[in-house]
Amino acid sequence: MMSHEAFVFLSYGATALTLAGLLIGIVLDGRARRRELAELEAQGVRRRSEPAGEAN
Amino acid sequence: MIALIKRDLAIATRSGGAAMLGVLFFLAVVAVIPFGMGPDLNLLARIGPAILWIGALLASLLGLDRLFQADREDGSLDMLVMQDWLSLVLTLFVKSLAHWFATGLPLVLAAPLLGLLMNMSATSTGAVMLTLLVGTPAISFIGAVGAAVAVVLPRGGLLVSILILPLAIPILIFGVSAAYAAVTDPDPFWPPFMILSAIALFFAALGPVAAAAALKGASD
Amino acid sequence: MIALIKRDLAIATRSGGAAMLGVLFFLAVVAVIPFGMGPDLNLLARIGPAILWIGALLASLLGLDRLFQADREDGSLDMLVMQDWLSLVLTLFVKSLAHWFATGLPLVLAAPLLGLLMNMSATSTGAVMLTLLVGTPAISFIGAVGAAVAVVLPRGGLLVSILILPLAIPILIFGVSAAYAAVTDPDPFWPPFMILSAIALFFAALGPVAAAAALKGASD
Amino acid sequence: MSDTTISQGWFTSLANPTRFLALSGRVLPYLATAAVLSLLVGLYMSFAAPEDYQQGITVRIMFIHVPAAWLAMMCYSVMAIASIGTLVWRHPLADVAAKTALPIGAAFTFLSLLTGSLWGRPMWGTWWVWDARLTSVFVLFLMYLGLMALHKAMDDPARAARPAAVLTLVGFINIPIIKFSVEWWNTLHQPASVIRLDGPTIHPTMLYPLLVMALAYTLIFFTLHLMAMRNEILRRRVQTMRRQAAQAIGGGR
Amino acid sequence: MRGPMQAVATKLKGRRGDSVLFEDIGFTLGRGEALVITGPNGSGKSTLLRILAGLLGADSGTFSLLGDDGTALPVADYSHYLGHRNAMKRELKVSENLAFWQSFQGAESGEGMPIDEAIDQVGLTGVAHLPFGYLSAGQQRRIALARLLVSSRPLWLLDEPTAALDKRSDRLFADLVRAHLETGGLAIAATHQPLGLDSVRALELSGIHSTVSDGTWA
Amino acid sequence: MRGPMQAVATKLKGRRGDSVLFEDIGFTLGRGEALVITGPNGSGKSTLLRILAGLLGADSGTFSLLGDDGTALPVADYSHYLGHRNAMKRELKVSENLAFWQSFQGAESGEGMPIDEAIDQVGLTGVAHLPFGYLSAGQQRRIALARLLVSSRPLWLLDEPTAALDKRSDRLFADLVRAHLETGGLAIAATHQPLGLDSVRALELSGIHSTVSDGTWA
Ligand code: HEM
Ligand SMILES: Nc1ncnc2c1ncn2[C@@H]1O[C@H](COP(=O)(O)OP(=O)(O)OP(=O)(O)O)[C@@H](O)[C@H]1O
Ligand SMILES: Nc1ncnc2c1ncn2[C@@H]1O[C@H](COP(=O)(O)OP(=O)(O)OP(=O)(O)O)[C@@H](O)[C@H]1O
Ligand SMILES: [Mg+2]
Ligand SMILES: [Mg+2]
Repeated sequence: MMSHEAFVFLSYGATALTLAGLLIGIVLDGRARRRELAELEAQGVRRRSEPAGEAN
Repeated sequence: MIALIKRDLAIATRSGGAAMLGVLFFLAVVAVIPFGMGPDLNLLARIGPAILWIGALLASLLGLDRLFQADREDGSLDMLVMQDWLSLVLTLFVKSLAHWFATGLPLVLAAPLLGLLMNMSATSTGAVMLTLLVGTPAISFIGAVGAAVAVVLPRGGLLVSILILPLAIPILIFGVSAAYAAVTDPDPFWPPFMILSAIALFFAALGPVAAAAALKGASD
Repeated sequence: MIALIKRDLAIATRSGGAAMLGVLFFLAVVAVIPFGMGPDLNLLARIGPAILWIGALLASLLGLDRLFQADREDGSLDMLVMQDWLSLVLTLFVKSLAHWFATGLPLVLAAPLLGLLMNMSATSTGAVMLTLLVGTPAISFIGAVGAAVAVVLPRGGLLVSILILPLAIPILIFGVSAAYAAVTDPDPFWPPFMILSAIALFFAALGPVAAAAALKGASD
Repeated sequence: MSDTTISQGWFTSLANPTRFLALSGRVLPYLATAAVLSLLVGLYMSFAAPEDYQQGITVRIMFIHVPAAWLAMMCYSVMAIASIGTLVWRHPLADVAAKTALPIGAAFTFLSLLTGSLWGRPMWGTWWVWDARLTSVFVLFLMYLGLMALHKAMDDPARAARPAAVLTLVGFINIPIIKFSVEWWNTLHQPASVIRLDGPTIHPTMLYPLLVMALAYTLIFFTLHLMAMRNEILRRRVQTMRRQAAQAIGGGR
Repeated sequence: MRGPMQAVATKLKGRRGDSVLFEDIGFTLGRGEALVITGPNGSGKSTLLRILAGLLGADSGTFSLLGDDGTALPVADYSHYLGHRNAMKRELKVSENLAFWQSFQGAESGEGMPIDEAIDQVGLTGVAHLPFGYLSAGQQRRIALARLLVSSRPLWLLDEPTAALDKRSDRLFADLVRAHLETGGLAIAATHQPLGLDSVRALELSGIHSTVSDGTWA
Repeated sequence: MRGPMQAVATKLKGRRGDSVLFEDIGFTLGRGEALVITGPNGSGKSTLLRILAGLLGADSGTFSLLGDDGTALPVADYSHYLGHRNAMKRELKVSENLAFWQSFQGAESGEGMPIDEAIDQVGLTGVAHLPFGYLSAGQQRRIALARLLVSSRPLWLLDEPTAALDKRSDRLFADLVRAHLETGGLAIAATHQPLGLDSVRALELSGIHSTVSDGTWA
């Protein structure tokens, strides 16, 4: 039988892990998307709807 | 619309054998559960209604993913979706009904036989039949939503069931509790049965509309 | 042949991650049961193995009828059937295997989690896993025969369900009884398990050959 | 006439992903800072709170369990609203919002299940019971996963949007079930003591940390959601550019 | 045939994904007139027809049917759509298939032909009792054409109607369309082959799908 | 291209149900030769092709491929069959579809083209990564033709190969077949439209399916 502290610790730990995982996943995903976009632009593919000169 | 029911039923009987498959699966479920219970007849009789209901719910899932898939593949779905909003809802209502005739109704009719196998009393069996009669159409109606959502997927089968099962839980809860209430004395039969009927009516109204919304959006 | 496995798996995963779908489907089925049976943990532990097996059978049946139907509708089946006899048998073996990978295997792997939810003991869960590992391929293999017959009969799939489900029921029964024998003391585990394995081997040999015969005989 | 065109114009300007990217990029840093700060305060308060005479130290699980449960439900509600946006106004961002909320909602639901189990073990003596509240939350978890599978199954976001929206709305009936399950069926789980018509019945020493944690969770949710929405917009942009590039070369005509 | 005077399309713009296939398509079709849509593969003929039928949303622009008195009529009730696929069940007999569509689509705009007569008209007398799946490709397509006859609707939307037809059936098809136009019907067809109709209007889709409007993902 | 010298059919008789569709069909095709089968709908073109491919049994008669040394080669391994349907999965990418057929059919008779080159050849450069279901009808058919290129087999059996193709693609198809014949391949095609090939042999199925051999019901 675990002590009650262990349960508290486990729940806080698991929460931290899950939320951190979510955050990291989203950040990494964002990086990958930006990289893809940069690659495409490097290849000279341009968004046709892009008004001239607009940057984002 | 009568024509649509006739066509869907003709196809179901001619090619799917959906009715037969459902009943057989139902039978298999009922045959297997007692293994875990051992030969305790009283216990069997007690959990009988629950087993029948679970079996019926799972059996209804069998034909569900094909509800619109076949129509899509041969191009008929275009003609159905082309209709105006109201006719489309009506069409989907009718198609769900045909699905129920082909899969739900046979289960209701097979229930007495299975009740016998489960050592259930006559009242109990009757109650299960009555609740199934009201509850299985609700499954078909809400199932149509899942089928409509999955129509563009090549292998919708499992996904439809996953999407539908959580929604079917209220039907199961009140179906089973009404069936139990009919035999256990202090509990009244009518309140859960009325709720079940209300759910069935609600799903009969909601299902076709939601399915229509899904189909209108997803044609390609 | 590797290409065929890859393709069939790719199609299965494309439509939503077959493995995840299988597990989700199982979770959904298991979640539904307590609503019917009531939350009695002892009772749940006892019917656990049966539920897992029923879920596995259902999951297999849900995808099975499409095994060749999709290939036929887009014309790929012609190319498969055109092969010589031996290659065809091999092809069908591989297709059944791919079907098992996509639907059977995830269930086996998910079994421990579900055992936990159903309050099953570790032995019981292990036994179920083992029997599922042996039994689910058998369902895929014998199911392929049904799917083959269904695809060539222009208007009579009725035969199929009546043919296949009875053949699948022995798998279910021996699987479940072996799983129970592992936990209930007087019953020995091995005899039913050996029978199950024998059935599986037999079906693995018979299934592709019979399916090939059905397909060769009646292409249109 | 002019009135509607103006509001229409404002509405469509928000619908423009480029505009949205710019706007959200400005808001995000503040949001993230607020989230972190409130989380720190909340954590401090929840460990400073006195132990419960009945539950001992395990009562601290409440400060992360209850907000997770609330967020699980709130996230689904956000998705439901976004789905109405998809179905009724065909707002292009609504679909993005609904889709990207899914994994976040699933994570919070998972956390509420997990911390609940971890609390249940010392309190009730079991990890899991099939009681109405627990099961309905489990069903919520399944619906999140099912919707994720649906999105994964349809690679074309334009075609997944409406079906997913319909399903999200139909599944919304589960939320009141979760909320009121403790009152409709008598169960192990305690009934509401914070969000109820006649005001909270919980002691302030525990109420305040709980509320601050709830605020922190909400801010975390919006931060993550905004970030995920930006990612999704970029993902769709990349997909479109790929396809256009292919057609420009490939169609040849 | 009672029914609309005119089919009017204004400034239709269609897209798939994010590429615009055509823009600024407009035409007016009166009684007895036909429009033939041509263009290379992938130029958007099928897409345009599906938009006209209401199966896809147009990006902008409208298509409407106007009755004799100028009121708009629902396209869904007054038009037949024949796509690449035949909308028939392989398991059911030809007559069952046609009977179904007759009663399903036969509501609004007057009587259609009896089923046997329609089968005669497409030159397949005697196949009524065969399952649809037993017919050859061209025969299947001809039965799909017979569906247009068994319930009478003024506007026909046809997507490559003569695919798989032999030469004799091509002529037969031209006769059917001519008869339909003569009774005041309208027809819009996408095709790669000459349909054998004289005096039809033509719409050529060039297949330059490049412009993408703003406010979207790209 | 290594492969057979000759495709020889002798006294083929085909039937569907109880009606005999054709009788006494015989031909010999050498390297670089093509045969075009014509005839009205339902005359048995598809049936004949399916018999040649070994998908249906002939009522009597034989069809065989003879190697350079006169030995019989298995038709299944040395021929490509392209039916009315395209044999592609809508949900897989074009490149995945072709890669599958390349490795599935590529065993016996030598190298095929790389996939990208085959896609180029049918004029669809750049669609490789699109799901097959996204293509228009004609584009789909052209990808189905690309399958014949990615694995090299000497005999092509084509059932209405140009259905849904636009005019430019018709020419493109003719070029493909010509190139195939020039490298020593054989081709048998059923069609309603001129294929744009010169110097091909022709087989006309009359389509009078009336003769019924005795001993059956009709
Ligand atoms: C896996 C197990 C559990 C699940 C899924 C779960 C789920 C939930 C949900 C959905 C809520 C929000 C209810 C609302 O806002 O009305 C909630 C609140 C709460 N839960 Fe749990 N719970 C679990 C286990 C537990 C346990 C074991 C305890 C304590 C012994 C507990 C104590 C509480 C308390 C005190 C609240 C706050 C109620 C309020 O003030 O409104 N939960 N839980
Ligand atoms: N699966 C089948 N079962 C029974 N009869 C069939 C089947 N398929 C075709 N038939 C019959 O065989 C005859 C010849 O069909 P086939 O498909 O060979 O014609 P075809 O020359 O290819 O015609 P098309 O130009 O229309 O493609 C037709 O009369 C048809 O009804
Ligand atoms: N379901 C779909 N999803 C996405 N893109 C599609 C879809 N269907 C077609 N497209 C694309 O839209 C364009 C036009 O297709 P459409 O079917 O309208 O052409 P079409 O003119 O009918 O050609 P065909 O002569 O080959 O039938 C093509 O480039 C195709 O890739
Ligand atoms: Mg087209
Ligand atoms: Mg043919």
